[in-house]
Amino acid sequence: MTYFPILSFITFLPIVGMILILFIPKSQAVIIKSLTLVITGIQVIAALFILHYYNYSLGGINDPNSFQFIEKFRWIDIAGFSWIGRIKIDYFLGIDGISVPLVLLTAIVTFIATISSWTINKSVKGYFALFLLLDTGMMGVFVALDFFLFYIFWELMLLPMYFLIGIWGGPRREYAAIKFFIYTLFGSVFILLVMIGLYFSSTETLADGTKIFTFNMLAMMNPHNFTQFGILSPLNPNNLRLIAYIFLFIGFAIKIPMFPFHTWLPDAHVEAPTAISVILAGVLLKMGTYGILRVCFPIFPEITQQLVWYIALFGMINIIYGALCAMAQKDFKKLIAYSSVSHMGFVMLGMASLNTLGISGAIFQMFNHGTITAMLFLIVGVIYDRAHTRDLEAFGGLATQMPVYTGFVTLAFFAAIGLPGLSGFVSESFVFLGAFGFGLIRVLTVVSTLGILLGAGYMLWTLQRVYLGSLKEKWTSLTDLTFREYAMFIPLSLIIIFLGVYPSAMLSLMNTSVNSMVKFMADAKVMYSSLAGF
Amino acid sequence: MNVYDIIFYLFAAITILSAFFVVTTRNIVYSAYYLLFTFFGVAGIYVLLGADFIAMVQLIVYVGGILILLLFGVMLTNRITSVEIRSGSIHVVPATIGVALFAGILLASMWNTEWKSVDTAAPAATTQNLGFLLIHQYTLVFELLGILLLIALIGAASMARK
Amino acid sequence: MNTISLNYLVDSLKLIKPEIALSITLVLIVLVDLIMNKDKKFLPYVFVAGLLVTVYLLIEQFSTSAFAFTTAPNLGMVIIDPFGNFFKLLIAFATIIVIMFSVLSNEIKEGLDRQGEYYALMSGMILGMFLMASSADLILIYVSLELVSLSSYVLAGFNKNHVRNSEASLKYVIYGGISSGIMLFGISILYGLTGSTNLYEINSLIQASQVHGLTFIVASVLIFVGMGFKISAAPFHFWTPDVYEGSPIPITAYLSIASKAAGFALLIRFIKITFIQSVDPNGFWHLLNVIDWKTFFIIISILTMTLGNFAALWQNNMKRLLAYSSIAHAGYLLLGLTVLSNEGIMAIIIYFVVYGIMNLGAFLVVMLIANKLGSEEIDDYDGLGSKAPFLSVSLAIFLVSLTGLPPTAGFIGKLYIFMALVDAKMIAVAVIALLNTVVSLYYYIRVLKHIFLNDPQKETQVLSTSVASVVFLVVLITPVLLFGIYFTPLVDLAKSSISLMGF
Amino acid sequence: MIQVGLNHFLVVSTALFALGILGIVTRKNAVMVLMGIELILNSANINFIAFAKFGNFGFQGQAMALFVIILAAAEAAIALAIVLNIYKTFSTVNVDEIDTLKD
Amino acid sequence: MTEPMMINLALAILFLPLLGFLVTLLFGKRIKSIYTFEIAIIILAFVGAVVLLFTKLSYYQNTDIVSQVSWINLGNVPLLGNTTIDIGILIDNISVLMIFVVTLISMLVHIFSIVYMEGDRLYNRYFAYLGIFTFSMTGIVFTHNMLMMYIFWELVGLSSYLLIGFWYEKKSASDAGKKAFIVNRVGDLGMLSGILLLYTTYHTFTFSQIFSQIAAGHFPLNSEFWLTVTGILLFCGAIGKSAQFPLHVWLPDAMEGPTPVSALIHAATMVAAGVYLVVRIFPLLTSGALMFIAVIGMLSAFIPATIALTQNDIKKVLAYSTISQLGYMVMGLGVGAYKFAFFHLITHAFFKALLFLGSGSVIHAMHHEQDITKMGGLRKKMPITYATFLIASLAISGIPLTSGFLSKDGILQGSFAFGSLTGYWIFAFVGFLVAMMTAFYMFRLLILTFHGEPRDHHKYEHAHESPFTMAMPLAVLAVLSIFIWYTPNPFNPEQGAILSNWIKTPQLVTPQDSRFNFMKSELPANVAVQQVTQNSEVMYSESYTQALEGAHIPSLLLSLTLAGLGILIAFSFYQWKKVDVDKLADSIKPLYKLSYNKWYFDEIYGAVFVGGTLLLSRALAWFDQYIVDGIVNGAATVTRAVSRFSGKFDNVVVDGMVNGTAYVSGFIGLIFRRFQTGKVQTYIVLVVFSLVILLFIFK
Repeated sequence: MTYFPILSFITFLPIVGMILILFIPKSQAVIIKSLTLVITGIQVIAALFILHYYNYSLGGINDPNSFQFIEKFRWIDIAGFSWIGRIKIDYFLGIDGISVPLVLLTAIVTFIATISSWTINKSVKGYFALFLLLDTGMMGVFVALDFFLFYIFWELMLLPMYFLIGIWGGPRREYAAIKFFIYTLFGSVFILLVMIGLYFSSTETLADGTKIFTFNMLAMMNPHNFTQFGILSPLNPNNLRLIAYIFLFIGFAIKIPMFPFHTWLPDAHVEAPTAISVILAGVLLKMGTYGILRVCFPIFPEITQQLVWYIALFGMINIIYGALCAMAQKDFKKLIAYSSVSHMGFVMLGMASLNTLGISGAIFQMFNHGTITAMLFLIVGVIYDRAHTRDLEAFGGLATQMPVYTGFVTLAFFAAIGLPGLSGFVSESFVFLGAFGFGLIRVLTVVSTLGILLGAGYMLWTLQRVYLGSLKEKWTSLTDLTFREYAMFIPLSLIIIFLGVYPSAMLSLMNTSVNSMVKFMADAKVMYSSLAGF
Repeated sequence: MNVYDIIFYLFAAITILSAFFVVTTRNIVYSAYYLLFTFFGVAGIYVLLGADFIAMVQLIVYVGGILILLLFGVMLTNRITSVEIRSGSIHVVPATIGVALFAGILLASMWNTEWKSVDTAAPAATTQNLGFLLIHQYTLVFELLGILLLIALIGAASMARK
Repeated sequence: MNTISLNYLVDSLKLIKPEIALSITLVLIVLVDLIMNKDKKFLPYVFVAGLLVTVYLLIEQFSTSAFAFTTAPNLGMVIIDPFGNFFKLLIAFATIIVIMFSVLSNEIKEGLDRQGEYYALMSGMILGMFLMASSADLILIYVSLELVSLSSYVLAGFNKNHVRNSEASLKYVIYGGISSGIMLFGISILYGLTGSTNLYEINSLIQASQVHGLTFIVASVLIFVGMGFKISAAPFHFWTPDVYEGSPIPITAYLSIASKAAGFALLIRFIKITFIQSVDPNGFWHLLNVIDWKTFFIIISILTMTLGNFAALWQNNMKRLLAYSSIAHAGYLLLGLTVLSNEGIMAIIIYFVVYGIMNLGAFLVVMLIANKLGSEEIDDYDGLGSKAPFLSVSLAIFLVSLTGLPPTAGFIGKLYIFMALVDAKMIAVAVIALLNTVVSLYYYIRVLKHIFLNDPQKETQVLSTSVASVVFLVVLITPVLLFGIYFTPLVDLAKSSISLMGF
Repeated sequence: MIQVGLNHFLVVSTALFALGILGIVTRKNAVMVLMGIELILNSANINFIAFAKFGNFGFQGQAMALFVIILAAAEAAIALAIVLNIYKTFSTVNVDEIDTLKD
Repeated sequence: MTEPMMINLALAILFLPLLGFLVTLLFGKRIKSIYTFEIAIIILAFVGAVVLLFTKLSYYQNTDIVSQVSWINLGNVPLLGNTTIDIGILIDNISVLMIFVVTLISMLVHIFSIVYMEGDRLYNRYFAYLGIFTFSMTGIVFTHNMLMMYIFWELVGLSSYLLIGFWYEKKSASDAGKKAFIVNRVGDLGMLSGILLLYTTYHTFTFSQIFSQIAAGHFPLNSEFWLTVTGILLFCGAIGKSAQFPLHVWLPDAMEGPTPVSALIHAATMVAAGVYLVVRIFPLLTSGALMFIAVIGMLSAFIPATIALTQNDIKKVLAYSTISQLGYMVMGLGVGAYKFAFFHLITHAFFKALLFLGSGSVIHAMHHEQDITKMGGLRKKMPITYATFLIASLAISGIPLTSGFLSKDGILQGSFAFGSLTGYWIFAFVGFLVAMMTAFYMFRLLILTFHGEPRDHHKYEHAHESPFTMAMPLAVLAVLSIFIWYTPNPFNPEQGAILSNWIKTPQLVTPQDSRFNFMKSELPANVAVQQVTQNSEVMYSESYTQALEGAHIPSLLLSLTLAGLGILIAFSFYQWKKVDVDKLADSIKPLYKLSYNKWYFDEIYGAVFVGGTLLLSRALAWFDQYIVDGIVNGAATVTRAVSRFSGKFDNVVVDGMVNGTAYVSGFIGLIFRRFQTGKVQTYIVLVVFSLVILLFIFK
């Protein structure tokens, strides 16, 4: 089957853009910005193409044949004598129902963030070059099916992010940037270790029947592909799968960010420029949960089942803890940052349920959180651009001065607290329905529902402090939204409303995959317990 | 206790005692002279071990070359006008402890080792045999030493010249 | 009475053509220096030409495996094998690059009248390194080590009027003198135990008879001191920061790569040939049960990398920082040896190529910056990102590669090391090493922070970069990025280089 | 007293070795530090020759000693040149005072 | 009219207000008179509702019309097979009656607001909000499943938030909006948990499917206990929305909203949603759940009634009275008087809306004066308002010939019967007590406002009768508060079609042994299952029917007496001034203060829940900033101690090294640095020592 390699296109297009930008003279800021906008715009179109040609009936997960838009060829192929040094790495891209929403999300959020970046005036060239590099890294993570490739993309986005926060950020940007960098690197070295361990434990059968070690994630999901004595092989009675799982999980959890690894997030968010906060919250955090879904769950199904309670527990802690912390914040952006912690807790809770509703809810929540939080950060950005402060206490009554803006704010806030008719509601409900359906974590789920109460608490309180009440004298000069800001808010609002009313549009994308995943996890229980008898 | 033994102890005593003074004497010139005795003692030991050629080389190179070099070093780096050319010591306590421990381990291990010991008379033609080794088995080393000396020459000249 | 066979010499000389070429180069340099009294700018090109010939000869005999200067079947002073040839090639290339460095360096230009000595010493040093990489006899090992050391003592203090240059060379010579003395003492004990100085012979002797444990261990450890000094492995690393900081930058770069490479080649050869019992089909070595080398190297390597990384956190001088970083990298490299397998050797070789390129690159940028700024202090790098964007970005790439982040070659180097470790099931060691990587990120990124994130303290003026240095940098950056995403040639090279003579 | 044998020579060499290290470590004057290095080299030479003699290993040991002596000369030359240079730049040869390069 | 047509009509009624909302909101800025569109829409919706009501009750009296569509398709779910989440609408007698009430009052409020809100800056926005409210409320009414119920439940919460906080510049208004939303969410949490229990058990949200599965003996977590819990949890939603004790605190505050809004949502419709929810889930309520509901209803009837006795704000009095009346309804449901409770819902909607609109009229006339102690004598100035207000007051007091008498008496009768059957007389007792209090405070309000002499002459002078658009709704509602619409016999509601034919107690689906004795079905279980979906009359057991009939006369007499007594006392206190009220208040000061300060609920909640949460959140934020970050960052305190020894450390800390591993790393690095003295001989000592150590390790 030959067709246009759309996944490579969508992934590497930004790199092409980056190279082009490097050749544009520094002074041509507008050209650089427009070029970035065009590139990200094409990405959105490409994502819509993917959506259009996506076959809803194919499941993916562990079945290579039901992935779509597959691009696979040998990337690194080093023959060895004996087995030493033999290494085969595939350039293996493909998407299923779990990645499609995130590809879409990445394209959209990046596009919006580009519009938001229009205000950047300092080293424009560097900013947009790094921005596009970041884009490639994020997109790559969601389409890579080879662990090695996945890891490369995973790490690829660290450095641009560091600079984007560190150079274009707020007053304490250096601290925030390095904190982000060190935390995430700390997480990713564990991922690297487990990746290597898995490589030496799993094999792939070549066309000629020989078995070789593999980085292919799909091959790792089949327990029959494991070697007899690999340290991470379930066949090996002394395997280290539990420890590896925890390592891997921590690696991903730092990105989510999961309590107690979340402390980088408020700093990074607060210091990052608006567009980067949008990307951080909108896409980057999803990489953690995506990683857990794509890697931890199907490769270690039996461990997942053992640890599901803890995952849910941490999900619950995230929800409650994040919400309570958000409530105490005086900095608008920090509040939103903590609300992200809380919302990502829902994703974890949903994943832990291991049933269709929960996992669909989790993925859907990933998408929704991406759009909603992007919007929230843009909202903070708008106010910060005008007032140059984010102190919640400093404002009041902006609704009078900026009615349209306040309208969008209200929409975003209510979406964030899960109001029906807006997308957040469906995903949160699904998470609860799914998690509650799993007896083991039922109590945790009930406690987690407190999160929606607290969420309403801090969001409405913020709404009141900033937008309602009487207008303060010094803010009478603030102006309402500009055309550019409309261009950011309207698409996001439409998505939020559309998915709230017609969630099937997104849910049907992932249904088949989620169901195969649930089925796979359930079957794996039997399969792995039979393996233990080896 | 035969003559051989007595001579050994004599040379050993000269070597070690003078080496001890080299290390401990405060006056630098004195310690250079004690070094002379050490080299001399070592040469004696070489002779006792049947290495007459090496003993000669020791005397010529060490005493005639290196020691003079060192003395020049002492002279050039100190104001000759000052009568007392003294140099202090540092780290005496930790160094002594460390070195003692180290030497203790060395001695203990060496003492307890069953060395290959074959009692044979020293062959007469040491020089010829050495010469053969130098141009046969050790040709490369020999040549290399030539290059090394050249490098040392260049290096020393480069360093020392104005 | 033995008879001298001329064939013995002729056969041997055929095998050491690269070394001969080097010796001729040395002589040529001295001659050219003498003849061209005034204009000495040809000297480096003479040297490079000689090196190119050497490289050609090396490539020609790359896959040859043979003994030279044999006295008995399967014994020999010098071994020509792909492993040694690889390191020689690496050293030769590093030398060529360092010569280019020297041409660009302000520090070296200062001592213009002593250029001849500079290159002569360098060629002596490279000859010593070549022999270090290929000798199988303790005598030759010692002599070649001394050859390298003596040249490098002088080179470290090349700008003799600079306080820190001369201090560096004094420290180096004292430290080096005692290290080689200790090593020599160890060699003498080993000689006493076995009656031979040839590694192969020693190996067969140990295999044949029981050798006394403790003395043997003492001898091995004492010998290791000399090698540990060369590769700056803790706790024999103390000279490294001081000497690296004090020396002219090209020499620092040279010491950190070529000298270290030679040291590693020697160490690996020494360990493998002397102590090997057998190699199993999976490439794991079964060493003679004399000393627990595995534990020994684990301790040394973890100590080395931890110390290097943690001490580097505090450095404000770029050269010193890179010195500590090179200590840390020695630790990573030693990890490959702890595995005691062919795979580990392969990892070391891969790492060395990568490390060589990125470290040279980093030093080159530091040097170019020092040429312009006259400073190596990290604080003076503030705002360099806008003043000298190309240099800054280049340095960023090299430092990221040194950290080991994909998609740079540094990642591939680390990947192979960790793969070797995981394959040998040394997970705990791997974890420690990985955590070390995280620590290392901090100080590398701190440099980038100063360059890009801090605003310049002084007024901004754009620093120009000469075309030569740009070309040169591009030459170094290209493999760093290329090997990061396509490392097949790298691994192929390493694979063809892991075979040591005899095993 | 027992018959003088290999061990006696080894004791001498070890003592010399230890004293050499002691000298290197404790003496302030750089020239004296060099003297310590020479002591170490001498001790190793005694070992070589003694082992060769008692183990009947042939002349390798002596050849080794010969090389070492030559090396010692070269090393001493270079080291002294460096010391002289130090004296020029620092006006002192006390090793413990030469510590501008440090953390 | 065919069934599909009715469904379409229902959909039209549902979505028209949404259209109105969108159009009014989006064009509100541009087109000044866009509000007329919204009004037209609501009139259209009302007409539709009338048609629907008429059709349903005339032609499909015993048929439920259901239409559903799959909203979300979950695909082939493992273990469950193809799964969909359905939403749909259900048209039965209850819903059409309810929709009639909702659209009617909504329409009247729209009309009333035209003048009342005139001149407001956000005039159009106000009508838009009314539109979204009507939409949400209609959704609740029409839903045939729990999910949609929850969705519209929350949307109602949103619209009430928007409407209460409509004058958002006023801090008290936006506070009240926030409070309403959050307090409602507390109840919703319980409801959500109940829904979770239901869905995980039955994998459907649809009422009828849930009921039939329960009837088939399938319970949440396989236990009847959890069925009870489910019922109580779902009821929690009603506690919030219907402002039942202990979540009633938001409703009085919600009076910050414009008065017509209070009439619409805080009297007639939204707060009734809670009762409507209980009506919908009534079949699955076990005796335990019913008992719980009855107790909550009783408390909610009693406590606010006591508070209403002393309030001076005209709207606050009405607010507390609303809670109290809703408590009646809930209690009625709890004691099994299903029909009467729903009936009271309808009648109360009319007269309470009337009261609010009347008070709005008064407030409008008095230039936004709400304190009744400053009014008086308005009877003459505002005759229409007075007359309608009087009718409503009589209705709420349960005086014969009014609708309130019919429905309230029914509830009292039901609780009386309940008492006689189960021995729990407390409900009946409180019911009667509250009836008296109601009469008292309503007439206190009426007298202080309309009778006597004006207390604020300035305002009085300017007072005037309201224009037609305000008076008309009052009149319409007043007319609807007369008995005649409901029953021909002013003393027996059951003779009217509404109770005898339209509202029918549904068949319970709970297992026999978890019902009150009198509710136990005398039909075989399998028959009961079949009857679940049919709209046939079920009257529990024979004994209940008898008890109810027996209770009719006593409760009627008692309630009449008590109501009359209440009115009498009110007149003697305030009209005739026979008793010095202030003195009386003084003599029972603690009680008076308790009542006047609303039993201190706000203060207690403020201190315990709001304060507690804020305290916890601040503590956690502190914890997060200092402890969690601190732990991960390494021992910060250790570092600070170290920094004293090394001045440089501080520099580096300032330099941005306040970082994770860096603390500990830096410390280790510091130790390592100690060795690097720059003195070569020191290095060699160290080498010697390390050699010794190495040799010791490997010997």
